[in-house]
Amino acid sequence: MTATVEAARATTGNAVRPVRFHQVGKAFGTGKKSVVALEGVDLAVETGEFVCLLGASGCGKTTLLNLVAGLDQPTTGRIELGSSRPAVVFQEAALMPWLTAAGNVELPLRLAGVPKAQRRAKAAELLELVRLGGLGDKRPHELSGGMRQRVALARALASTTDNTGSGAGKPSLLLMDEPFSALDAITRDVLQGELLRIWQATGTAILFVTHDVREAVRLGRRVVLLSSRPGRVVREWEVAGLAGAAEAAAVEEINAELRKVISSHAAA
Amino acid sequence: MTATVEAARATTGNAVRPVRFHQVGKAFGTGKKSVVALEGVDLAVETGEFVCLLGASGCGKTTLLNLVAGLDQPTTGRIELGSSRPAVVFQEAALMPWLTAAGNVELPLRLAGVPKAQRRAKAAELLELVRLGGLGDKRPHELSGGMRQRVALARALASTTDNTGSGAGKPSLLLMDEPFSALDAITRDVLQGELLRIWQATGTAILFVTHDVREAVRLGRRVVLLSSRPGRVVREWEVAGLAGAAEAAAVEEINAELRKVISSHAAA
Amino acid sequence: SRAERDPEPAAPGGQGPAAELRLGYFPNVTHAAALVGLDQGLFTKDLGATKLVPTKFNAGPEAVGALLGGSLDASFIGSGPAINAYAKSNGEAVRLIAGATSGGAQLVVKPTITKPEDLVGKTVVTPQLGNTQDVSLKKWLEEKGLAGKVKVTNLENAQTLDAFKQGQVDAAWLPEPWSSRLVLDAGAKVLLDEQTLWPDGKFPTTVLIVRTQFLQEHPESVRALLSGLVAAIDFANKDQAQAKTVVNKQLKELTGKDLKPAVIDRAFGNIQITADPVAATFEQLAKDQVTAKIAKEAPKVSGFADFTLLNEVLGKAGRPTVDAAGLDTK
Amino acid sequence: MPPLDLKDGSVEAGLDALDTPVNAPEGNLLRRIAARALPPIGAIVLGIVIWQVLWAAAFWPEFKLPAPIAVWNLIWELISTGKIFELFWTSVHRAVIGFAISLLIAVPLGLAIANIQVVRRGIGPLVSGLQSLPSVAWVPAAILWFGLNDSAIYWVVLLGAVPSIANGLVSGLDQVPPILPRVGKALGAGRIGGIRHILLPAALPGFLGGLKQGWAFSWRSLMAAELIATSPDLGEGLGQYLHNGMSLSDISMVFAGILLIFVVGVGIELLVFRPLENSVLKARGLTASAR
Amino acid sequence: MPPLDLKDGSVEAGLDALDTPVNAPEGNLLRRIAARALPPIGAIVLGIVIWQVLWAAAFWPEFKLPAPIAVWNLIWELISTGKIFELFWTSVHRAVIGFAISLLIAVPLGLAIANIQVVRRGIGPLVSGLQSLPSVAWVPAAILWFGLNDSAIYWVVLLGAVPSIANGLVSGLDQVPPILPRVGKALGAGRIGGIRHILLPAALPGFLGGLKQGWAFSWRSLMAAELIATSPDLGEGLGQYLHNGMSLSDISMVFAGILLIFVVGVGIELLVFRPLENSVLKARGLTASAR
Ligand SMILES: Nc1ncnc2c1ncn2[C@@H]1O[C@H](COP(=O)(O)OP(=O)(O)OP(=O)(O)O)[C@@H](O)[C@H]1O
Ligand SMILES: Nc1ncnc2c1ncn2[C@@H]1O[C@H](COP(=O)(O)OP(=O)(O)OP(=O)(O)O)[C@@H](O)[C@H]1O
Ligand SMILES: [Mg+2]
Ligand SMILES: [Mg+2]
Repeated sequence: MTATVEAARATTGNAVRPVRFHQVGKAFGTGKKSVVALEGVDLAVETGEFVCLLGASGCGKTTLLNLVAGLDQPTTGRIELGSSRPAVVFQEAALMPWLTAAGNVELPLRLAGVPKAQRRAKAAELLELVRLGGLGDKRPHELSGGMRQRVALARALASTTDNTGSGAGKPSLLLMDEPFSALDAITRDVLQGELLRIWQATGTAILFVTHDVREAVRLGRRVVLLSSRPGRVVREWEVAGLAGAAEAAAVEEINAELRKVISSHAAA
Repeated sequence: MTATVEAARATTGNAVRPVRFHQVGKAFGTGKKSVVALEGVDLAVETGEFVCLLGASGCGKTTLLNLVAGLDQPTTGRIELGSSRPAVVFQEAALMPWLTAAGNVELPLRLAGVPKAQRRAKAAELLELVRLGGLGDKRPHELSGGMRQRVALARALASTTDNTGSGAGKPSLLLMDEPFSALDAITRDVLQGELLRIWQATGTAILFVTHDVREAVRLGRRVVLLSSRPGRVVREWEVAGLAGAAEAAAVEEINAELRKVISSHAAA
Repeated sequence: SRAERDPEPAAPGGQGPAAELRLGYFPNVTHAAALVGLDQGLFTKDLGATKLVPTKFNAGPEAVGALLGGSLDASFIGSGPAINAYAKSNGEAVRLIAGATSGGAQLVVKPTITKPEDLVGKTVVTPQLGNTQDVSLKKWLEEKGLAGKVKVTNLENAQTLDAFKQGQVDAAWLPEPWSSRLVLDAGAKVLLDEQTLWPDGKFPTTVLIVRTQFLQEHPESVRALLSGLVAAIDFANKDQAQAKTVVNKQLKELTGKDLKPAVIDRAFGNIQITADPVAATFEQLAKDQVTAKIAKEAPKVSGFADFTLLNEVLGKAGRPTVDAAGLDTK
Repeated sequence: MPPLDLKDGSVEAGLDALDTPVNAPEGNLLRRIAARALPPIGAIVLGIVIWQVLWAAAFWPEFKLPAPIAVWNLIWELISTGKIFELFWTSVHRAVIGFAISLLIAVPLGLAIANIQVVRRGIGPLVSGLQSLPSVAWVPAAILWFGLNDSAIYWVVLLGAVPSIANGLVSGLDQVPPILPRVGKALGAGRIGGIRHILLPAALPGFLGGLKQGWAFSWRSLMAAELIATSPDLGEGLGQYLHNGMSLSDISMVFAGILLIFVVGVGIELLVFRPLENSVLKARGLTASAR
Repeated sequence: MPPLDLKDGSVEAGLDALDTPVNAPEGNLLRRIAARALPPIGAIVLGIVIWQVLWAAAFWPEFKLPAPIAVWNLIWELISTGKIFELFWTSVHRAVIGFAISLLIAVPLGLAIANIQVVRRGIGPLVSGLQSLPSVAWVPAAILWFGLNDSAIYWVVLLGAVPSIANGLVSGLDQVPPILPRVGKALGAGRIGGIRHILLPAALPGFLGGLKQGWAFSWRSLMAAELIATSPDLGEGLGQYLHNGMSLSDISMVFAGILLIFVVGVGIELLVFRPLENSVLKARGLTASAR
């Protein structure tokens, strides 16, 4: 079997990459009814890099993140994971319904054995960060869609803070699956800013799925475009530090390419 | 008790309005822990009108739609519902996990007693419309987030077609809660176009929640802005037929107002 | 193949009086001797330091299980289950040491039935598969050539009464006090008294058995128990009226309900309270199991009885000893 | 859910009034208890009335359907002699202990069956097979193996309750949306942490149903086990009382026994399972009132 | 889930090869059946080996633990005389009929309890109380009311199974995410349509667990009911066979009876509930393998 995940340090050259895909493929099901979600994907995220993943709906972005997070196994190819356990923001909020908002944010800290007082403080701080201060004692079913998404975001941020134990010394990695899709423009702006701040402050690498080309260009240092059925890397753009007209041009170009990819699929 | 819902024809003046709010308020819970989601909301949707609802995350948009759909009762005020049963696209896809995609789309038709062959054809057609042709036999858990959202959209469209029986003669109404949030730009464009086409063809009134000001201005004839905690109607804009610079200006203005509303809330 | 393991070697000569003696009995008229002995404190009188733990059972098989499982030392029990206990443990686990009641079983029928032939096609009830009455009925039917022509049903006594009242059952072969209850409460007639089938009208209804190991280890305690039994039997036979009152009082205490005076009178009239287990009948009882098609071969009962202690006690009390009729040798 | 019980209040009364809705006072505990207790009491009273009417109509002879008053007299006798406490205490404390032990055995068993494929295939069907064995079947073996003591009784109870609780847990675990354990894994939950913090709480609503069934099984098994024997060591429980009624062919006593057992069943449901269930469902927004 | 069973194949072999993954042939039915059947058989064989060893070690006297071969001889005799079919048929057909009737009664009852607040409060606790009544408690009343026939047996079975199934359904319904009935309502489902098309299918995974428990209850109640009476009119079922063994103090026969009842339990689980459960869970992506 060629599909393996190496959790050991992957040293290609002499850089420790948080994650590297070697011709990774993923199919669901077997036989006639199988769906090939990803095929021959080569992708690497450098330490501290902010990579945005774009692609049509259903092209395999979530599948790719799941592979990185170790929640699924590739059917072909190989994934080298150099980072400590990646933190994940899932596409659905997927909050634990029996825990309050604060309890959900505390959960990864509890699993890591952080003492109670510290956990509390951290959770309160993170809820404040996602603009949910004072709502820590609400249950998931009492929150609006966007609020839930923000709690999930805070929870993922809480789980990145584990840089002790087995994760010590390894680069950290944050996987985010459309984390801002249910947020209004203003909240989104604020959180984008926070995310960039956290990224710069901690040096964590981020793999960020979005549908908003503008957001991808604004946040990412690199934008990766996936094709549909099967998902493959079509093209990449370096977009670090673009602003004003250059940014607009990049958005324009990526949009055009996206359109091309999607329509070619629709035609096929 | 002043909170009532009149499902009878509400004839104010001589126009039959699909829905009209009279000083509607909605609070969750009782006593100290109660949350006031909506307060003193006056809002009417005219027959065949396309109204977009904007507001910060957690301001009460979903609550408002639930009230219109009759899934919740207002705590104060009065709602006049002049339309036949409104069709709803929920914020979560909320597909029935035991039904295939096609089965989900067929469900409202089945509940309305449409014969099998007709149901099949209609479901296939609607799935084609949301660009999911050929995926009708997939189960919800085999679909990506965006695909699920599109199935939910198709399902809601299927449920609008009931214009017989008790709904006969009444204006129809479509409630949509961020239906395109999980879609890539291109698919979203296509579906926005389709939605406008359906709207024009059927003359159904639409109440459309979105976070994307651009989308609101593009689709809506009127844009309504809700404030947060409690949700009240802050301002309305007529945006029918705007294009080019006028459209950009409207977007700019609404964005500024939204920012003001949200920051004033944050300050409070 | 099974490892050989000797049954625990019993210390010859015993180990002195036991710390406690766990005695099983049923709240039933046929256990009158046990009820009287318990009520009057006759068993404890001679037991001395040995603590008596009376344990109430509802059915024979459970008492047999408790004896075989070693959580009961002695028990009053019907003769059928007693034979089963001996046979199923390959003649190891238990010994028959005394009788308690003899007689007291009748075939009662609907008034419309007047002769055995009338039973053809009818439903006849016995209390339990393989118990004394069940075997007796089946053997009797066999002898009358009625086997297979009569529906034999096993039903708990209490429910037999109800079913008989309802007319769902046409006849029943029951021990006391149930035959009396059917006669007095439900208008049944006696077609046959089992006494007429046995020589001298004697057959064992309730007997006392003891765990072999207990008997070997604590003969003093068993002797004390037996002297209590003999005293209880004396008590019951000397003053029947008093005995009836005592039995009824015990029944009330144990089950929350007593019997009607008429029922207890009639029941007492049909039983004999005696220490003689009528050992001579056991060979026949075992053979009857085959006739009744309960067993394929007759259970071996030789070596079952051990009346040494009983006869010692009876002798001391100046009463006639009982005859083992060869049942005490293998 | 019935619409919130609001007092009439004009909206113009001021916006502040809306911040804390003018609701029926929450503190009216009496009323809430009444709302809880009245319906079952009403149902019971109705039942007794029907019974009395049927009896008075002499539709059936008395030995088929006893008079309510006769049954009540029996129960009253038990109460006035204080015997009822012995009956309740003997049975209930045994059932609780048996249930607690069953829980300790069944939870690891259920977790293993639900999570380990080989165990599920190998042991799973056997556990269901065990569950289908009537308690009385174990009585002879229990007496032989354990003797006439509480161990035998607990053995019978365990064999009744463990498979049921384990199966209930498996069914609860099977319904956990797979995304939750995945999230747990992504948040760094190990094998044990995942079970403790994700799987068990997630399975709780389904598991509670299983617990209820498990309790019913253990209680019923206990009733069967109590028929074995009564001795000073064992004490007399409800099962024995019922059996006495049965062996005396005394329908009033049978009814009294059934009623007492029934009362315990209803009591445990109202005092233990109902509040537990309500709080679990409410915390997750699963209350029927949400519908 | 173990990683998909792929044959080694170089990725360079061409992209077309990937479109239909080179999997272990699905048609290998034999292997899949073996994978299903082996673990339980293995567990059973292990159990028998332990039994034989315990027996051979003469750890207990033979009347406490019968020889496996003695029990097998009894079973073999039943098989060779064909009597086993009578036993199975009598019991299983009664259980199936009783279960089916219970289902018809329990489903509306469960729906009413779960959906109507007054019924939940009034009847709910009583149903749980009924569930805690041992089946034997009903035997005297059943004979009195129905007589010595199948009706009495079905009555006992119903009283055992109905509350259990109803409670299982309630617990399944309580776990339905409230969004689903809301969606149903928004899609135009009425009272009946909502139950038929939304509530019942949504509650199915939880309900299946309840059904399993209900089956166990009805089967066990049947075994208790069959003890009522042995009579040619009623036919002899497994319960009677077991009871006869107990009456005769024949531990081998008791073991044979237990084994036969156990076999039926395992069989029903493997042939009915397991496939049902698997298909329901799989269709909803709730398989344990998804974890
Ligand atoms: N468990 C599964 N079983 C079968 N097919 C699946 C499964 N999960 C995903 N797929 C299929 O894999 C493809 C990719 O799905 P994925 O969720 O990765 O898309 P995505 O890029 O995240 O889309 P979106 O932007 O809509 O979330 C889709 O065609 C989907 O139908
Ligand atoms: N069932 C509930 N119980 C208690 N509070 C609730 C409940 N449902 C909603 N709320 C509260 O009501 C407010 C409005 O919620 P709503 O879901 O309407 O927001 P929204 O405008 O749809 O937000 P978003 O854009 O994030 O979806 C929020 O503060 C939320 O916490
Ligand atoms: Mg996705
Ligand atoms: Mg919302």
